[in-house]
Amino acid sequence: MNLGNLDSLTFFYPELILLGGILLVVISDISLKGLRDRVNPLLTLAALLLALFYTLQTDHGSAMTLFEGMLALDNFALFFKAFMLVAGVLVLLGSLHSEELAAVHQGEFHALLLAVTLGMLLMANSAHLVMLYLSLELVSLTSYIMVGYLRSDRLSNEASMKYILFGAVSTGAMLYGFSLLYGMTGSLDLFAIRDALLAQEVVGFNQVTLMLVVVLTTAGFGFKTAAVPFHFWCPDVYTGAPTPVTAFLSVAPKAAGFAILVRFFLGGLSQPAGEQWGFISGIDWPLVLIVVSVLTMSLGNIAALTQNNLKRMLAYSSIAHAGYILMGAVLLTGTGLKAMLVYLFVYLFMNLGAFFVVTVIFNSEKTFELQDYNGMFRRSPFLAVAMSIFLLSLIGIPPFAGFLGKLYIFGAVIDQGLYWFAVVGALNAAVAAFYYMRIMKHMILENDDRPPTPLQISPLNRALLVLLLVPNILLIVFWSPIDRWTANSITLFGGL
Amino acid sequence: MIELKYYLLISAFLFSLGVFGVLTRRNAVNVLMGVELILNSANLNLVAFSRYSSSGIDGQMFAVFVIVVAAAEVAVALAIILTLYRVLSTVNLDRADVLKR
Amino acid sequence: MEYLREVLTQQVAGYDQLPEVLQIFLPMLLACLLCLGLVALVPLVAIWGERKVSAHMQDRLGPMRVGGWHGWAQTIADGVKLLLKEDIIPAQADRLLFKLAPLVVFAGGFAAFVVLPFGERFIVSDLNIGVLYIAAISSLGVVGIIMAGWASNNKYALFGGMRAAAQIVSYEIPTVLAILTVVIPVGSLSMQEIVRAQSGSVFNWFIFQPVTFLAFWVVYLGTLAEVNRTPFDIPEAESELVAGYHTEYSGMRFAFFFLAEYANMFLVSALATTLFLGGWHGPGFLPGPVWFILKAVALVFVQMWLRWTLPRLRVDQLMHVSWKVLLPISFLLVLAAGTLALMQEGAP
Amino acid sequence: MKRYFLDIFQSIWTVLQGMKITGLHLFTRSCTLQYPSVKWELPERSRMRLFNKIEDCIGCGQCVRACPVDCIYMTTERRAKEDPPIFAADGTPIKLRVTQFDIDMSLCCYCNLCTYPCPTHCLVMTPEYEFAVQAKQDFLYRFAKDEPQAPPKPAASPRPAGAR
Amino acid sequence: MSVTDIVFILTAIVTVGSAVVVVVSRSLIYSVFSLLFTFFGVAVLYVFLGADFLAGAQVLIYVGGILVLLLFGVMLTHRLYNLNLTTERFQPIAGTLIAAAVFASISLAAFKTKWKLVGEKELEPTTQQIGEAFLSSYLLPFEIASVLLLVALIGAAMLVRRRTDV
Repeated sequence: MNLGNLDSLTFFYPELILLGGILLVVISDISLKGLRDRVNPLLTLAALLLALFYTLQTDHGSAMTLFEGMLALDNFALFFKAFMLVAGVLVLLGSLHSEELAAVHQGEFHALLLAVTLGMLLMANSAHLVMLYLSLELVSLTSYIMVGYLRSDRLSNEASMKYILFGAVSTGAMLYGFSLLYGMTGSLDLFAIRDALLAQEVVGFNQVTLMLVVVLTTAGFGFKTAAVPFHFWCPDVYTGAPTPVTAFLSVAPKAAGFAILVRFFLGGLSQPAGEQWGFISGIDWPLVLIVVSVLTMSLGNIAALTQNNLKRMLAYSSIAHAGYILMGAVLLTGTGLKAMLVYLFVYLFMNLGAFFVVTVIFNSEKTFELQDYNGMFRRSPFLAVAMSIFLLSLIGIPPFAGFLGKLYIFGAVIDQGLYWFAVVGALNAAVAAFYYMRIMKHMILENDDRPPTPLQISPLNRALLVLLLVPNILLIVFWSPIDRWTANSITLFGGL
Repeated sequence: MIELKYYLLISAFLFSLGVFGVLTRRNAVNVLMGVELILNSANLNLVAFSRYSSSGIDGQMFAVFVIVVAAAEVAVALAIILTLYRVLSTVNLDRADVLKR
Repeated sequence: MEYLREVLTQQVAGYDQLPEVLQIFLPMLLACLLCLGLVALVPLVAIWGERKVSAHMQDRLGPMRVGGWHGWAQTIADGVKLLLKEDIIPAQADRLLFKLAPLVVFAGGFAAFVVLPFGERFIVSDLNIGVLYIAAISSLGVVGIIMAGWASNNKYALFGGMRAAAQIVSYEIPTVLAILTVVIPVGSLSMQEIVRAQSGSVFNWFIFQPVTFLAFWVVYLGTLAEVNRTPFDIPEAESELVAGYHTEYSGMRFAFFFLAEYANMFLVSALATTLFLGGWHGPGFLPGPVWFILKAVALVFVQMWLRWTLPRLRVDQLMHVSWKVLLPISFLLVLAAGTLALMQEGAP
Repeated sequence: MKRYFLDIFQSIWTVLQGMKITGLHLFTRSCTLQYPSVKWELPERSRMRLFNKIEDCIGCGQCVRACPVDCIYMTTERRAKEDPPIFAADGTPIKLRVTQFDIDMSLCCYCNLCTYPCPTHCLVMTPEYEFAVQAKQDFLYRFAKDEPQAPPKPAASPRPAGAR
Repeated sequence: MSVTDIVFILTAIVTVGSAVVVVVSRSLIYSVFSLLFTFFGVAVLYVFLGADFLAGAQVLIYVGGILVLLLFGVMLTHRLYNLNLTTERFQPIAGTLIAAAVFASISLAAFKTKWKLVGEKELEPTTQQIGEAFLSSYLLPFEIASVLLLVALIGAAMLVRRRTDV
C-alpha cells in the first residue's frame, strides 16, 4: 500500500511530535530565561515519551510506504523506532546530572538530542536513496555537533573534528555509490532498484560495478556502525565526546546504522529465496561479511585489552559488539536478523548502563583512568555491583541479559552450520571477558591506601541505574515477549 | 551529443582527486575541499544519469539535496574547525593528537 | 540574440551563405560585444552622473569643462588617463591573484547583463532561470573582492575584502527571498516572463501590489548593500580602510573595479525595474528600451541621493539590519505571497 | 517588540526627512564660480600679492623687521648730500637709496604685518590673486629701480644661505 | 568535431585542471580559488546536461556560500602575517597510488558497465518539474532538509559562540 503525502501524516505522529519538540525547545530556550533549565528537559522527555507511545500504538498489521514511497512502515522499522526512542529517553535521563554537560548551557543539547532521534527514526524507515542519505546526514551532522558540545575542551573539539572529516568522506563515498546504483537502475527507490536489478540480471561487468557500489555504500554504513575498516574514528570520538553523548553514540546511531544496512542490502540488493535471501549480484557476500565481522570483533577486543582509559576501552568494546551484531546480518536469514534485533535490544541496556556508571563516577572523581577506580567497592558498593552486572552482561555470563543476546546470535550461526564462525565468536567473547574482568578486579579487589570516602550519587542517577539494571537481570527470565516482538519485527517491507 | 561515459570519466577523476586530497592533506580546511570535490563528483554522476538513464528528474532532485546538505555540512565543519583553532591555535590534523597518546 | 540573428539574416546580404558555425557564433559574438559596450558605457555615464548629482546636492556644479556641455566627456578623459597610467603591482603582492581579481569582479558584472530584458526583443538570452542566474553570477563578485583583498597583501585591503564578503553574503539572503515574492505569482524565473506578467495597465506593476510593494524595498535595500553603496559602504570606508579592497590597485586594474562597481549599480537597478517596475512597459510614446533605461536610471539616481543623505552604518548595525530586520520581513513576505497565490488559485 | 517596530518606522521616516533636505538642495542654485571664465571679485582690502610702490619707499627697513618669515630683503645706501632732495608722496624726505627691495612671495605667509609699520604706506597687499608662475625663482619680486653705487650684496636667492 | 564538443572539452579541462590544483597546490589560498573554477566547470557541465536550475543553484550555493565559507575558514584559522598559507602534505605517494586505483576502477566501471540508458530526451527547462517534485513526491525530503538546515544553524551558531554562559 502506498500512501500519498496527506494520508501519511496519520502514521507520522512520532516524527511530528519530535519535530514539534525541537521547535518548542528552541523557542523556550530563547524566551524563558529563568525557567528554561527546568522546562527544556521536561519538554524533551515529554516529546520522546509521547513519540514512544504513538510508535507502540501504531498498527503493526500491514506494511506500507509513506510519502509517495519515501518511507517504508513495517515492523522492522517500528522495532528500531521504539529502540531509538527508548535510547533517547535513557540518554536524556543520564545527561541530566552529568558534571561534564553541566558546565555548558544545555538548551541546544536537548534540541539536538531530539533532532538526532528524529533522524534515526527516519533512517530506520527510509526506502528511498534520497531519504536514506538525508536522514543519515541528519544523524551524522547532529552527532558531530553533540560530540563537540564541550567547546572549550580540547578533547571534545578534536574528537568532533575527526568525526566530521571522517564522516564527510565516508558519506561522500556512499553517495558516489548511490549515484552508480542510480545509473545502473535509473531509479532511486529501493524496491524499484531491486526490481530493475532483477529484471536486467546483473551479469558481466555490471557485477563488478555492483561490487563497487556495495564497497562504496558500505563505507557510509560502516561508518555509522563503526565496523572495521571504517572504525578509525570510533575510539577517538568516544573518548573525546561528553560521556552521555558517547553512551548515546555507542548505542543508537550504531543501531540505526544496522537498520539502514539491513534495509539497503536486504531490501534493495537481495531477493528473498525461501527462508534465505540471495544477493542479486551472485557474489559470495556472506564470506566478505564474515571476514568484516570477524575482523571487527577481533580488532575491537584485542585493542581494548591494552587500554587504561575506561571510556576508550568501552569504545573498543563497542566496536567488538558491532562485530557480534554483524554476525547476525551475515547469515541473510530471518533467524539471523531476529538474533541481531535481540542482541541490539540487550546491548542497549548493558552498554548504556556501563557508560552511565562511568558518567556517575566521573561526576565526583573527574577521571576515566582505570587506576582511579581502585577501591570503588568500598566507596560505593552500589556502583561497583551495578558496574559488575553490566560488565558480566556484556561478557555474556548466563544469569544476565547479555547471555540472551549471545545465545541467539551463536544459535543462529550454528543453525546455519557455520561452526568455525561460532568458535571465533566464542573465542572473542573469552578475550573480551579478560578486560571486562580487569575493570571488575580494579573496582572490587584492588584497594589503594586512601581512606574510602563514600561517593555522592544523585537520586536521579541512582534511580536510572536501577532502571537499567532491571532488564539486565530480568530479561533472562522474561525473555518470551522479546522473542515474540523480535520475531514479529523481522518482516521487512518487500522482504520476507 | 556527448556520450554519458565522458561525464562519468570527469566525475571519476574528480572523485579520485577528492580522495587524494583527503588522504594527503593535513590541513582540516583543505580536507574539506577534498570532500567538496567528492560531493561534486557524485552530483555530476547523478545529473548525468538523470539525463541518460532515467525518465524522470530524480537524479537532479537528489543533487539539489546533496548541495543543501553540503552547505550545512561545511558550515558545521568550519564551526568545529574554528572552535578547535581557538583551543589549539592550529588546524593541522597531525597536531590534533591528544587523543592518540 | 534571436532578434539580432533575424536582423542579420534579413539585412546582411549573403549571411545565410556563411558557414553554419559562423551563423551561430556571429550573433553570439555581436551580442557579447554589445553587452560589453553597454557595460563600458553605462559606468561612463553613471560616473559622470554621480559626480553631477553629488555636486548639485552639495550646491556645487561638478565637472563642467571637458567635452562642452556640463563636462560630459570628463569620465572618458579620466578613463584615458587611467589607461595611460603606470600599472603598479606591490612587490609583496600575490601577482597571479592580484591580476586575476579585477577580471573576476568585472566578469561577474558583465555576465549578468546577458539576461537583462531591455525590450520585448532586446535581450541577449532569455534564460528560463534568469533571476536565479543573476543571483548566482553576482556572487562571483564576492570571490573576486576577497581575492583582491587577499592578493594585495595589505591589511586594509584584506579587511575591506572580508567585510565585503560578510556583507554581501548576509544581504543576499533577504534579497533572494524578497525576489521570490515576485517569482511566486509569476510562476517563472525568466526575466521576460516576469515583465510580461506586468503588462496591461501601470497598476499591474508589482510595485503597486501590497506584498510586492514591501518586497521592493527589501530588494532595493539588499541590493544597495550588495553593491557596497552608502550607507552600506563599510567595505570601502575611506576613513577607516583607505579604499578597502582596491587600495593597492591603480591604472587599468583600478578602472576595472570602478567599472564593475558602477555596472553593478545599474544592474541591480535594472533588476529591480524588471521585477517591480514593469520592465520595458510604459506609455506608448516612448519605445520599450527607453522606458527600461529611464526607470533603471531613476533608481540609480535614488542610490546616489541616498549616498548624500545617510551616514555610513557600523558593522554591527549593518548585520542587525540584515539578519534581524530584513530577513524576518522577507520571510513573512514570502509567506504572504504564497498565501495570496493559493487564495487566488482557490483551494490547493 | 514595540521598540523594534518603532525603530523600523523611525529609520524609514528619518531617511525620508533626510532625503527631503538633500533633494531640495539639488534645486538650489549652485554657488560654484566657473573660475577662469568667471572670476571672484575680491574685496579691496584682501590680503593677496604684496606690492611696493618703490618711489615712496624711504628704506626704513621696518617691514623687514616686522616680517615673521623674513621674506623681504632690503639693502640701502645713503644718498649723497649733493643729490637733489626727494620726497615720498606724503612729504617724507627720502634719505636712503633703496638698491634692493626683493620680496619672495613663495615664502610670504600673507600676515599683513609688514604693511602696518610702513610710514609712507608704500607697501600694501593687493587683491591680485592670480600670480602663479612656472619657476620658483619667478616668485622673487624685485621692486628696486635704483642701481647700487657700490656692488650690491649677492642677490638674495629665495632663501639666503645660513637661514633656517 | 562540433562546436559543442570543443566547448565541452574545454570545460572538462578547466574543471579537472583546477581540481588538480586544489589538491596539489601547496598554498591553501590557491586551492580555494581554484575550487572556484571547479565549481564553475561543474555548473557548465550541468548546463550541458540540461539541468539549468541545478547549474544556477550550484553557482549560487557553492560559489556564493561554500566557497566564501571556506575562504573565511582559511583566513580565520591562520595568523595572516604574510601570504604563505601553505599546508603540509602527508604520504603523497601512497595517496597517489590509492587515488589512481580508485580512478582506474571507477573509470573502468564507467566505460565497461552497461548502464541503463533511456532514449534521447528533449533538453527542456527543469525548473518547474523540480518545483513540482519538491511539493509532491519529494515533500518529505524537502521538509527533512529544512530540519537539517535548522540543526546545522543551531549547532554552528552554538559552537562558535564565545561566551559559555548564554
